[in-house]
Amino acid sequence: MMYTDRVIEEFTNPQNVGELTDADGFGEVGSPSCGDIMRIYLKIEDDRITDARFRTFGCAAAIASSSVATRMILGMTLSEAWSLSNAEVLDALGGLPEPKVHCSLLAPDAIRVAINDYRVRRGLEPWERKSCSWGGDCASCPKKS
Amino acid sequence: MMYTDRVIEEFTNPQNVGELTDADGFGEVGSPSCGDIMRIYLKIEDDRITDARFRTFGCAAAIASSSVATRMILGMTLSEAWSLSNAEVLDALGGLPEPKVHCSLLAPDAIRVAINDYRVRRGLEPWERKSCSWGGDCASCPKKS
Amino acid sequence: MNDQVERPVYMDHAATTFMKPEVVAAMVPYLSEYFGNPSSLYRFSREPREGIEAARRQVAVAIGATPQEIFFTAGGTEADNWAIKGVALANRARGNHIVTSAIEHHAVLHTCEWLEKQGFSVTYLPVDGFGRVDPGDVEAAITDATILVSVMTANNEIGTVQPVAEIGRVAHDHGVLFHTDAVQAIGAVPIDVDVMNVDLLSLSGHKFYGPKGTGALYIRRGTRIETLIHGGGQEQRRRAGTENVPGIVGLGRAIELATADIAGHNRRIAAMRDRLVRGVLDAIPDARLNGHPTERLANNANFSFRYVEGESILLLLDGRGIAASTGSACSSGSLDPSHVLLAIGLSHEEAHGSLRLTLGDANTEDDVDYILEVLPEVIGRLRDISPLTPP
Amino acid sequence: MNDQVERPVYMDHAATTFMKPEVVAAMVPYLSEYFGNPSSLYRFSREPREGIEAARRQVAVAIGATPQEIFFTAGGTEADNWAIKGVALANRARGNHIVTSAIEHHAVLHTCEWLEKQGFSVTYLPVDGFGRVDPGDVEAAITDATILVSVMTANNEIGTVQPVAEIGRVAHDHGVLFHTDAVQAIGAVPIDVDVMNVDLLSLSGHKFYGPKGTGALYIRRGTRIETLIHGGGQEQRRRAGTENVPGIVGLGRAIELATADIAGHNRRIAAMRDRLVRGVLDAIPDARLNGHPTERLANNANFSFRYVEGESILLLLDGRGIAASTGSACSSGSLDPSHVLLAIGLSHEEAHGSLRLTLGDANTEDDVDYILEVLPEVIGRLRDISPLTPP
Ligand SMILES: Cc1ncc(COP(=O)(O)O)c(C=O)c1O
Ligand SMILES: Cc1ncc(COP(=O)(O)O)c(C=O)c1O
Ligand code: FES
Ligand code: FES
Repeated sequence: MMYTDRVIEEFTNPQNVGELTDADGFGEVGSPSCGDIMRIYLKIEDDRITDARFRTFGCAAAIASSSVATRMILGMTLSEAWSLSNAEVLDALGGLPEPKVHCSLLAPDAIRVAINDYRVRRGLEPWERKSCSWGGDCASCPKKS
Repeated sequence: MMYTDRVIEEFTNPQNVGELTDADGFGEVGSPSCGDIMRIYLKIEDDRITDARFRTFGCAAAIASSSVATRMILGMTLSEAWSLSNAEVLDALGGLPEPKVHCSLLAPDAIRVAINDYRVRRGLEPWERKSCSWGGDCASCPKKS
Repeated sequence: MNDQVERPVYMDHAATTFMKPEVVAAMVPYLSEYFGNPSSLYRFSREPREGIEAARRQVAVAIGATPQEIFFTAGGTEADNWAIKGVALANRARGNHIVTSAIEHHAVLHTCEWLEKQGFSVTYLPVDGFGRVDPGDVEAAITDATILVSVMTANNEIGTVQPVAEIGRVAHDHGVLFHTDAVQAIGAVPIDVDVMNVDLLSLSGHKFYGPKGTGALYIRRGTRIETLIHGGGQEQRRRAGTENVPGIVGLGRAIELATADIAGHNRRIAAMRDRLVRGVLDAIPDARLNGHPTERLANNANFSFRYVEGESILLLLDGRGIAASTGSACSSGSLDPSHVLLAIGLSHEEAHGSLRLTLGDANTEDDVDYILEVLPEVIGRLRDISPLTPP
Repeated sequence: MNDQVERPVYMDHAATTFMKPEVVAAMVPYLSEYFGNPSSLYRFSREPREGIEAARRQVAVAIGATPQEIFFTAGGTEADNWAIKGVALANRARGNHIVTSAIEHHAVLHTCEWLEKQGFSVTYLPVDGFGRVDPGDVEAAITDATILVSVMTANNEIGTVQPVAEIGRVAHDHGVLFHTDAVQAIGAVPIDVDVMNVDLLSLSGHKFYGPKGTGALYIRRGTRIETLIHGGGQEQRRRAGTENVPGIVGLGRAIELATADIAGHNRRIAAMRDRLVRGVLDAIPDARLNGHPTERLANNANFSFRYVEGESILLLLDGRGIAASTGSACSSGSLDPSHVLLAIGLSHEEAHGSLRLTLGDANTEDDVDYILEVLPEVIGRLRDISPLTPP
């Protein structure tokens, strides 16, 4: 099991670490499979993400994907950010070793939780989450295996 | 499994190979366990062995013990030669590897057959053989294992 | 973190060791001129055969056995598999129960699990908070059906040394065979199979500055055990396969060197380890030392740092040239952290944040200084990223 | 025999080979600087891991497989044990019958015998006078309960090459897995696991100028097989134990070299071998060549000399510097001569008087000359001692 140089680089110099005290959306997800936790803070203006910060407890893959995902959603509309996929995060990292793929699910998941938090705060219906927060319902969920 | 230098020396330069056309006693034994065969020819004067020759089909241990045994019995009385033991042959060779010990039984065995051949030719009772010719009756017989 | 010039510091000797130059030197002739098959009759076989038999004597001397009781294997794992499966299958008629501990190496645990599928029943004894097996628990676990007790001499993760002699006595009192995985103990704990009441003992060359892919199983004369690897007549017809001659020769030389002065070696290593432990616990808050305070391998330091995860620690240390290990699940891609750390009562989070530093013969006080400089920074950085760190 | 100065001639390459200098050179860095445990995360692990993966690709290329289908073992014996026990135990629910041949290596035969004790049933197919298995016999032996066919690619004693592709096709026609022991075939017979319809293939490093104690098992993707050595997660979690990194690297380089020009190698070796065979049969009466006249390994010459016994031949040859092998029981201390020679119909006496000469890369025409000079003398001397020699 070995990380690409891009993962190591992203992990060693993660971007957007921290909190936003005046966040418009906040999300926290945890991986029941390994105990990792990610918190994300979003600043949203005119339906666009203008700032994002995270804190992650987890392995290099979890930290690197948190960092890369928060960078990717900057400037995106909420619906664009909502549909950020695991595959795109993986791509941006140049791939992850097979047993680490599930770690990269943490970030898109947390982003969706934060977007719905924003929507609920605004009195909007939360969007329906297709992928689960490790509830064990997805085909690829590591909780099952 | 390795031979001592004495075995190799004795095997490489065996003494008393051949036949005696005017033998007074002749013995042939075969090892049913591995197909080895030894023939021995004795010249006997005044109850003493004055000459001995052998031919052996078999491994280095069989040939070396044939050679050393024929040398040992030269000058012995028949009853001395009769009681030549496997242990004495082994001693003279400086020992044999465990799986080769049975090979050294061939020579004392053949000597006893030849002595009895001599006795019978003289009209004497054959002496009773204590050790078998690989009949499978002895405690240490390899045929059993 | 400032971009200091890296200093390579290897502190993962429990994972594997480099080979000592004397060991490599002993092996070299067997890589070229002494290439013969040791089982043949001709002179090309003589040196290989003699090399193997000399190594067998070296191993025997090191553990207080006779050479005829030493059987070479391809490593500690094969030795563990052979000991446990071999005894289980050979003694099936007498019983189907095995007693082991919850903190054994996977080579023992997964072998036991396999035997469970074959109809054996296994008791995995708990350990106390320091990782010790209680001989009284062993005694309580033994039933009429028990055929084997297997408890390691020293643990590979937390370094805890077990009361092996007492456990062996308990086993023998009940007429049960006793196996110990001494893979981590060779060179660190004086071994005498008689004093320790051991019937079978596993060891592995690459844990004491010998070659990888070499090991041995000690089998007390008269022990009923089946063959694991069937084929040719090597190793007294009990372990088939053309012998790894250079490897065996290297293992022999390595065990001789490793056991020449265990006390002196331990003194030197433990002094460095103790300074490391004190330094780390002084510099880093919310940190603990895992394992036994005194009954532990001289070279082992195992910490838990709260709020951070072990694989991240390893990678940041690696970025600074330091090689270490962790019991975090994240490092193995499995879902659970180290079974050893959980067995001594750590929470998942504490187990995730564990770091093992195991010293070796080439480490120096400068290495300790360097780690004491780098580690607090690394933990600090990860705690900055972590959502769990208290403000 | 006159006391000529001895000339060392090694002609027992089927027993083991020397290591090529390129192989040793490839291994050397892994004996010292690249010592890290390949399973760890830090940079000390990078070269070891990459060394192993490069070797895996080299093996895969050599036999027409993918790297993910190659699993390193501690030798040909372990590979045979794993293939046969692993398939048997994993497919027990589907059947308990195995088909193999009477001339397999003991690593296969003794493994099958062990499985018989565990309730499996094994058919040992006979061979013809040249040592060939008839694919029709394989077909006839397959029943509804058959789960595995195991027939070697080429025999180690008489060199006979089997119709492996047809046997594999027969097995597959009946939905049965096919294993082949290719230990003697690597570098001598072009191998393609797809063309040969092979699901599992064993090989061993020290038979093709690589290191002893190394081997590999090819397992076709999707093959149901149990693990033999349980423990850590190495080799895709299917073969536990810290990897023998230098050995694996050496095996990779060796198989690359050995398969670079099989045809050219065979041409050169067979020319010497053929001159040796002709010379021996011309010079020595009552001698025969065992094995197949054409379908045989290029380096193999196996003779029977009547009236004499093989171990004595070996020792006299050894006295003159020549290393060879025999199928005589006397050489192994067992009671029966080679099961292979008996299976091709030799009498006990003929089998006892057998001599195997197997050529290798360092042999020269001078070596052949020297053997042609010495061997007739040796046989003559022993025939002088033998009571069976006709006057
Ligand atoms: C045909 C065959 N199979 C298996 C083996 C066993 O290989 P290893 O000695 O590497 O265990 C050998 C050689 O000893 C062999 O010739
Ligand atoms: C306690 C213990 N047992 C067994 C093993 C397995 O040894 P090897 O890697 O030589 O197969 C190890 C190390 O990996 C170990 O630390
Ligand atoms: S997120 Fe759990 S292993 Fe990385
Ligand atoms: S007499 Fe048969 S093995 Fe020697």
